[in-house]
Amino acid sequence: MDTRYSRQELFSGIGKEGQKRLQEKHVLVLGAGALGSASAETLVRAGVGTLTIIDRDFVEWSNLHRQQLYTEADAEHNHPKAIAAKNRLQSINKDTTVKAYVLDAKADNLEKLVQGADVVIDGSDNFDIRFIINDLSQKYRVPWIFGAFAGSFGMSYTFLPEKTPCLQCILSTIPSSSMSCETSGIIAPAVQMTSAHQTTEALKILTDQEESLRRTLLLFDVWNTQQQSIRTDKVKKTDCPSCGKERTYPYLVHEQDTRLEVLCGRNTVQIRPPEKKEYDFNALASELKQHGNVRKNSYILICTLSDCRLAIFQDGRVLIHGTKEIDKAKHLYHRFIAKEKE
Amino acid sequence: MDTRYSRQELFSGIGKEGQKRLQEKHVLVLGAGALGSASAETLVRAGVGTLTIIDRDFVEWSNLHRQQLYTEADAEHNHPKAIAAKNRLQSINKDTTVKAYVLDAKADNLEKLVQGADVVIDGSDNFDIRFIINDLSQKYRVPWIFGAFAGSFGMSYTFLPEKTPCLQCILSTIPSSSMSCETSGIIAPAVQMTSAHQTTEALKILTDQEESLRRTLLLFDVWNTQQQSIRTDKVKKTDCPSCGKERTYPYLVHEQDTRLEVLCGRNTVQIRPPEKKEYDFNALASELKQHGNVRKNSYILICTLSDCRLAIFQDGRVLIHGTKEIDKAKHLYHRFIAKEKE
Amino acid sequence: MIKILFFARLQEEIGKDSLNIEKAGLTVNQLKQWLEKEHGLHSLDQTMAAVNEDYADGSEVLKEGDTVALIPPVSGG
Amino acid sequence: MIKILFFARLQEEIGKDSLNIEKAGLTVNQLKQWLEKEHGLHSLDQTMAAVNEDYADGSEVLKEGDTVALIPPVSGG
Repeated sequence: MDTRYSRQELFSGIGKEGQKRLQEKHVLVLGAGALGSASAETLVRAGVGTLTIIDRDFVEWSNLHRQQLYTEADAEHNHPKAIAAKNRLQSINKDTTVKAYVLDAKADNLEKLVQGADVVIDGSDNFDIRFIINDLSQKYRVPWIFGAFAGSFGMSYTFLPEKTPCLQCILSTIPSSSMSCETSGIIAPAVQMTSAHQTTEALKILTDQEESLRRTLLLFDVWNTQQQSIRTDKVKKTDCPSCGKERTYPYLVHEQDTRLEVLCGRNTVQIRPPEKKEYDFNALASELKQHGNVRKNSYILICTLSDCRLAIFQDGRVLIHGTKEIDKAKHLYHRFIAKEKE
Repeated sequence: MDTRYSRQELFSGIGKEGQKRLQEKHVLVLGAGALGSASAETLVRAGVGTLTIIDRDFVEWSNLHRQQLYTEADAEHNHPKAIAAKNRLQSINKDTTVKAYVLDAKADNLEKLVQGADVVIDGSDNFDIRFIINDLSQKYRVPWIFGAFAGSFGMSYTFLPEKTPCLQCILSTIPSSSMSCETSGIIAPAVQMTSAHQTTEALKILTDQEESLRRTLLLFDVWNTQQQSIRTDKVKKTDCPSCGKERTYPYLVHEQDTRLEVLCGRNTVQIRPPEKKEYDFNALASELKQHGNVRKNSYILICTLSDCRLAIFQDGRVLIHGTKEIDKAKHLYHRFIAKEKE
Repeated sequence: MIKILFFARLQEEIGKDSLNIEKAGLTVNQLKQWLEKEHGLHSLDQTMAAVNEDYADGSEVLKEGDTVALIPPVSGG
Repeated sequence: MIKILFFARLQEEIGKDSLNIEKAGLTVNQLKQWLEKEHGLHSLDQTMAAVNEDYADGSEVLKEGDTVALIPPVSGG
């Protein structure tokens, strides 16, 4: 008789034994954007035992064309991606334990999450976090599957600690400029292609078939139907600071969070206060209402001012959309949110 | 400012002009299984103006690992796939007009649908229907994008009337045996890969960029990372009965539906009565309850007997699951459903 | 030498993804028959073929150095 | 002759997906500098390179007949 996974068990690369193993494994998906959405859905549908997904953002209208877990209602209500993802994933498969965290991933808060995982799927959108994942993967010997795209072009690589080169061997520094969805746009088929390669490799790892892994850096362009597999046998560096003999894990050196942290990008400035704080959303809402339209749910409060928008997260972070100017952002932060503090 | 399609417009292959064109076009997706689900979702997210999707089946548990529009609730309540697909698609994008039909596709009922479409996406699971699509595509000069898979292997081709060979040129007869999900299983990444190639070609057609189409038969295996593009320049046959000079459209010759039609496959027999009929589900339910568990919604009534299951559709069709024997199926049909008739 | 590439079920049936043989001069159909007889492959008559990435019909004669891809139809959707 | 394959933004910047040049003897880094100067490509210093489908570092010397792939990093996810 047909069971839930019968067509997957029929595939010779998985089988009934593979299905059983899959159901005992734990996947960590870092980021619930386009790649994280697609890969999490595939693995939850496939029946992985536990899936942890983390993301710091909330759903916006410009995400919907490529981020398959979300609906218009999620954009309308500014649902945090991690929470919206979990809701959809559990409606798809309640047998998978789905853990979701609204979290700004950093070396310290990722450390515990990576340790508990059998594989890490890269669903992030920047190389800062990928170099942190890379160090954690080496430190705790958890494989991670890199994926990235822009336009119609994507790439993927499966990093196996002690066996393949690591990201630091391949790229000796964090690329200072790289093509992203903000510079080159993106079409959904390029997302699906990248995710398909990532989840295929994940299925091999989760069914204990390391010998079947691809072992090449894969490049592809779905618009031009190009594909190239690049061998990486000579790339591993014995003096690599992340995977070499005298490794120091340079991206795990915790910055001391003693002052306001400010990140720029995408016409947005992120401000993180020196210590974690909890806001009183009701009090904040009634005050901010005098300055602009206010919407909120239990995770986030959004206030639309005349020329920009404040998104205040329960974990303390504030995103100021509509400006790239740090001084302006800091000014708004102090004026409206953290009046009492420096 | 970010708009819904801003990242897609930023992609040089689409642009603002392409986005506008896309929003004026009409796609027909034949089948709402794995490929139909994936492709319909991509195109609705991308903002196509109108999407028509048809399917004759209802959602079953064994679909969920690869058919991305459906949830456990759809399987539990036996929602027809076309209806469940429409609900999800509209929650994703209410600006696309989604038309859904619970319909057993045949030459006659497809004829009108194909005429109204700018492109047809193949989401079917058998070559009988694909040869009908092929003839309709030629007759009404509507391009269609073939896609098929089994295991981790897939293929796709874009058929352009008057320009490329047609399916009949490539395969002179309907393959009597072919690998399917029932014989070889399927993994979801192979679905995503096939759909990604189909929707990329569809995006080119829908934005009037025929010159960018791939023009090769594409083969790929996501587990082994194989890909091959096969040229088809020499394949078009001038005496082809579907696209040649003296064409007869052999698959459009309508069978006269004067008798009970019986189709076998997948441990299931389908019976279609000679004329369309409407059932009184309430009367049928109260009678069938004496023989087995009965569930129903407005499209379908399902009765589980001791060794098989009857699925009765409002359009007249009956699926008898759990047997391959035509005589047994006919016996059950006459005993429980069409007692008064021959 | 002729290089044969196998896809999908053929790969599993023969246990590898390619094979090199000395069979220049055979047609595609004759090659299929030879593979059925010598390597136990099944039902190759409906298998599509490409020679050097050009779709080929059964009468095409194979030349030294050709690469033949054998592609069984798949129907799932 | 050396064949250069371009991916992603490089394809758009140079307007084609490959280029054949007579530059055997250059290193990968020297080739990048030459492309920046002669073809107006930007910021190739962070572009990855592969020679004959093997990942290559900047000091690798190109030989007659080599195929070089130039791969700009992409970061979207």
